[in-house]
Amino acid sequence: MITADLATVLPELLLALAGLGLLMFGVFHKGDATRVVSVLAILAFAAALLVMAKGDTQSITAFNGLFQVDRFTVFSKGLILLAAAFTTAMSVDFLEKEKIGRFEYPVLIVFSTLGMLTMVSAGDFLTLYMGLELQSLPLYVLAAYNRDNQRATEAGLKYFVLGALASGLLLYGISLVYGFAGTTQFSSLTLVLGATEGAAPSMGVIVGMVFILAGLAFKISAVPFHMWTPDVYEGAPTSVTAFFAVTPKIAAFTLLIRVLEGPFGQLGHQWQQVIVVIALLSMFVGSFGALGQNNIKRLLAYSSIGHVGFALVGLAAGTEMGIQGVLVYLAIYLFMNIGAFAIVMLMRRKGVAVEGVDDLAGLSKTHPALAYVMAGVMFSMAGIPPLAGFWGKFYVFMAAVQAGLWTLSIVGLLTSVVSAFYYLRVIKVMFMDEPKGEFDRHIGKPAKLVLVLSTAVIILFSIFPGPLLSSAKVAAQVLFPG
Amino acid sequence: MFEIGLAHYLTVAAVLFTLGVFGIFLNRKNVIIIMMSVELILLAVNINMVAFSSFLNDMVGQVFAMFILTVAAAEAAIGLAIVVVYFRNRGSIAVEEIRELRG
Amino acid sequence: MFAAVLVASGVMVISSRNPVHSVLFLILAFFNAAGLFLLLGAEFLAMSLVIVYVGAVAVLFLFVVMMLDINTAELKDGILQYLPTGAVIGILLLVELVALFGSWGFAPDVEAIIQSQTPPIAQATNTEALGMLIYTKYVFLFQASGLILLVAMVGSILLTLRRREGVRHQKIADQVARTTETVKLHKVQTGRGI
Amino acid sequence: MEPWQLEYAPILIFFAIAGGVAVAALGASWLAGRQKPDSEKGAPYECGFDPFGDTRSKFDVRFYLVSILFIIFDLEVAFLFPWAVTLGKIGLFGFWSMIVFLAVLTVGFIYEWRKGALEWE
Amino acid sequence: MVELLDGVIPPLLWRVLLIVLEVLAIVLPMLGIVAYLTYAERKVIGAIQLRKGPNVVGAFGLLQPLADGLKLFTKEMIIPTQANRGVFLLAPVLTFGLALAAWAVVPFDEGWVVADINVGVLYLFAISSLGVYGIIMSGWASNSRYAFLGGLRSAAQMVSYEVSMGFVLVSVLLMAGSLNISKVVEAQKEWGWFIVWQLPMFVVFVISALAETNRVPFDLPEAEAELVAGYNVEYSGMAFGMFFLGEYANMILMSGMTSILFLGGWLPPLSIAPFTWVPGIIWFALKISAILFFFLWARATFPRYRYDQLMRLGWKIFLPFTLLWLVLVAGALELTGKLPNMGG
Repeated sequence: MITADLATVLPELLLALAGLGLLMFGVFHKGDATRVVSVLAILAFAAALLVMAKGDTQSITAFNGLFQVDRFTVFSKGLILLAAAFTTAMSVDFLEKEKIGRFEYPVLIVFSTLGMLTMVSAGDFLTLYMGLELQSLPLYVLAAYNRDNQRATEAGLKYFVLGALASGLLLYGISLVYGFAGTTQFSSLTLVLGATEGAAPSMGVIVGMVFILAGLAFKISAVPFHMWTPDVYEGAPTSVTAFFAVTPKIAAFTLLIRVLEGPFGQLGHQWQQVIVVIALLSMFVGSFGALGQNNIKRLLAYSSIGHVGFALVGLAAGTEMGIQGVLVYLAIYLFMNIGAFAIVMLMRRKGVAVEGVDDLAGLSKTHPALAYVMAGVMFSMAGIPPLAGFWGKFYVFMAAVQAGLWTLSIVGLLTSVVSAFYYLRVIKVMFMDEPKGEFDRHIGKPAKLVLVLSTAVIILFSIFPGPLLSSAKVAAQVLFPG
Repeated sequence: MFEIGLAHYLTVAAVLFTLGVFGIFLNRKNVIIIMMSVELILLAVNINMVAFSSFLNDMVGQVFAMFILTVAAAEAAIGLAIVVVYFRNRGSIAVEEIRELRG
Repeated sequence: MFAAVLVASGVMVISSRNPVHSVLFLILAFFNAAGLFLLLGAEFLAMSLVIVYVGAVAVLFLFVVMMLDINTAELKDGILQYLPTGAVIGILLLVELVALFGSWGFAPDVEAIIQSQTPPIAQATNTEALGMLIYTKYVFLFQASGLILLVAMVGSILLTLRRREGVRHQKIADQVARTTETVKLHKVQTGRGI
Repeated sequence: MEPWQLEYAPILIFFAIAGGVAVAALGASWLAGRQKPDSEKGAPYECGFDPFGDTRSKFDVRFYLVSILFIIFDLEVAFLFPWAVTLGKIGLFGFWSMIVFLAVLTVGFIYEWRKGALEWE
Repeated sequence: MVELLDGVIPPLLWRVLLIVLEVLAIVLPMLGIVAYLTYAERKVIGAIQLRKGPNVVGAFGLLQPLADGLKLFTKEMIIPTQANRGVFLLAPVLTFGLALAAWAVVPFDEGWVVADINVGVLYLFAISSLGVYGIIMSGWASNSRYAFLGGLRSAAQMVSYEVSMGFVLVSVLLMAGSLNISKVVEAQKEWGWFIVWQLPMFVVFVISALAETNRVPFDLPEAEAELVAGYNVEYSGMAFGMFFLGEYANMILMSGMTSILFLGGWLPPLSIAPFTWVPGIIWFALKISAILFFFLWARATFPRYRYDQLMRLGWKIFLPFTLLWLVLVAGALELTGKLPNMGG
């Protein structure tokens, strides 16, 4: 029995061992081990990805239902591992340029990723909570990672306080659910709630669910739990921000879907309004908040809030197609953001990193290549038709329309038009304005690779959407048996 | 000599919980107090868990509480570490002075 | 009784002017919580609450409070301006929750499902019952918590530890390694130096 | 209220009495001894000169680190207690699961050691 | 309290009264013993250092402790002007109270225990981990740099040794198989005293006990040389007396724990005719006094440790060693199948 369980958690096991091994290696390694450890960490991610791909993707539960694996989890885990690998790759050069390279950095990332994998395939609130914490604690540390920089530590502090509050809310919700439904396991929870189908579902469960929603909404930085996002994005070292912006969001989002569609599937009506409201607010704040920003990182922060809003639209639809849309959206979001941050990390004059939007001025003349990539990313984020970003929005909104959420989809369109302004502003700055002195030439290999890859995905998706769509569809089907 | 039912425990927990949330939102002076409020919240959760588990006659709640205990301690450790570092850079931990980064 | 003190000390924690005092009240709160746990029959948790929180976490809090030397700050003014709104919200939340708790109970058919849970083993002390679960049924989480603790260690060291220069550490090995070859022994006559 | 819970009643009483005795002793001596407060008596102890600055000045972060490590290991111990009691019942599997747990924390311990978090001067 | 005894109304009062009597029966003698321990200390050390020790007040100075007590009692209690009065006064009370309260779960003989709780060992562990507070609080409250430093130091020190003590406890529990102290002692009937099996743990435990109680050679907190008197510089009169008594009460407690965990509590060394006549409490007392004598002996013999040495000993030697030993014990028991409450 135990061997079977271990086989099920093989990817996680691998990462755990890798983390421990790397920690030991780094601490015994003479001199600065950052680069080596990072490379090894990336290898570990790749290995985990491989193992997962080879393993059969039937729905399995392990450890007495604490842990479950199916196509849905595999899909999001794949995204998470990819994102983790890319961000680690990008960060190596950045850390060295900033002279804050410490070998703990990749190790912490490995552990955090492990936490995400765990929470994604949680089959029980216990697992969910442990995974969540294992993911958050390293993030708190990473946010304050640049410990001599005041803004970084401040970001860490903010992130910690709000994060702790969020997990407090989550826990309180869980405890209520546990008390009023008598179980913490998703499967039996579904049964319990199914049993009360006829009668009105217990008030306690609903309140608990609302608390849980709040907790998770913080993790995906959806309004009204978004206050930390811009500050933390700006304060934390850019490489960390890149990690923040992508990986935890995917994890938390899949978790949200899992929890809402799985155990709380019966309470659809109750949570749908909540999600709708959150989605609306996020889209608003995301698009209007970003207008005034001049710091590129803050801008990206607001845009990510907006994107979360858009993705939530699909969840609000609550249909299989909606979920599929969300998954596709997340995948595309991943590549867009990675591309964007890869460029932000390259923004440095004479070794000093700059983060202003106007610092991009005239990029088309100094670094045409970068400029075009950035333009592509920005267009895609704005959702201009031929590019991937458009399709992401398209599926989500289609789902919403089919589910009859007209207001939501209309507001979504309007806000995305608004958001288009600031994306285009960036492009204008890059192409119209006069150069402000050029950036340092050197671009590391990993950065090049990431940039090429993300642009490729952004452009090619509209030509062959096949693979992504189908896998997302398969993944979504898991949640809607029959 | 009144009979203590589940509701009483839950009420206590709820009060603690709200206190904790207060502590975080209302506190404008120093971070340490905020940390303590977080601890209070977790304490409230634990009380809930244990109360439910004993009334459901089900151990899961207590196991959960044990793990919460563990994680909470770890969280406190990290949080205080961050506070220390922040303090070292800033020379004060008054929340009001966290103006550097505006939302 | 515990409950009352618990709540009272909770209030003091967030309202006390002097951080050190509020830490002490926090400790008091933990004690009462432990008392409640006892009443609920979770004796092991009660004890470990005292050991871990009161014994360890609170010490850490005290250390940090002292280390940061927060001179007794005026908290009141800060609170007062937010109190009204906050109080209203809080009371509402509270009332709702409390109202909730009255309605605790299950639909009969639900009972059936819940019974298939993990009841505590008969004639085993609370501690044993806990032990039976943690290390077998919940191994996975047990290991996860191990990792969390590890991360906590690494993180806090990474953040706070700084190597300081010019520190002389005692090298026991070298001291022990000294033999008559490395040490010159003199026979000193009384009244005459070396 | 199970019988074993009643066993805790004495402890409560014990605390009450022990505290009572202590306070009583203090209070009594407070009355017995004649108190003559005096600014010089009240001044903090120094070698002759008046104290300069506030005493509660910042201190070495090591104290903080020690308490962190203490927390971690204290939790380890807290997990060990039930294990020790039930080892007979949970058999080899339980045994190995604890060994793994300890191994993980030992890795952390080695890390600290190498990092010199345990060095004092 | 009300909830605690809920449901046992009629015998309630009697119970409480009985308990109160039991408690007093422990506390009051304890005070006397503590007082005379100080006397014993001076006599023993005197003897070791070829001095007479107290011999003026009463025959052989037997009344010395009372005299001291009276002196402390009537002395003025100075509270420094910059101190936080509340905390300043709470600290000694706490130290002393805890030292007494721990005795609630200690069995003096078969069934002679006030509170026979299931998690007695944990309770003792918890209490001893609370001892830190008295010291930190006093050090902080009295707002004098010596006190502050002393307090911090001794806090860190106690904390460091707490861990290894925990491991020692666990490795004993492995053999006892219960957290109930009486059962721990019972277990030593079939095993024989645990000291036989776990001699190294015994050594570690005793040394840690020295460190926990801030006794020589680990009395850095009150290192006269650097810190004049450590955390209780500012204390005088009865407040100081409390600390003083608390320290000795803790010593006795620690010796009690040692004899329970390793020397089979009230059990006679061999359960054969001559030994079994002697009542268990006598054995218990004898064992305790033996260990106490060791404490005094150590004080008379060893020089003070340096702080870094102290920390190294705690973290780098005791901790790994006890952990290793713990694993070994567990493994051995697991293999030989000698584990308590096997099967099920």
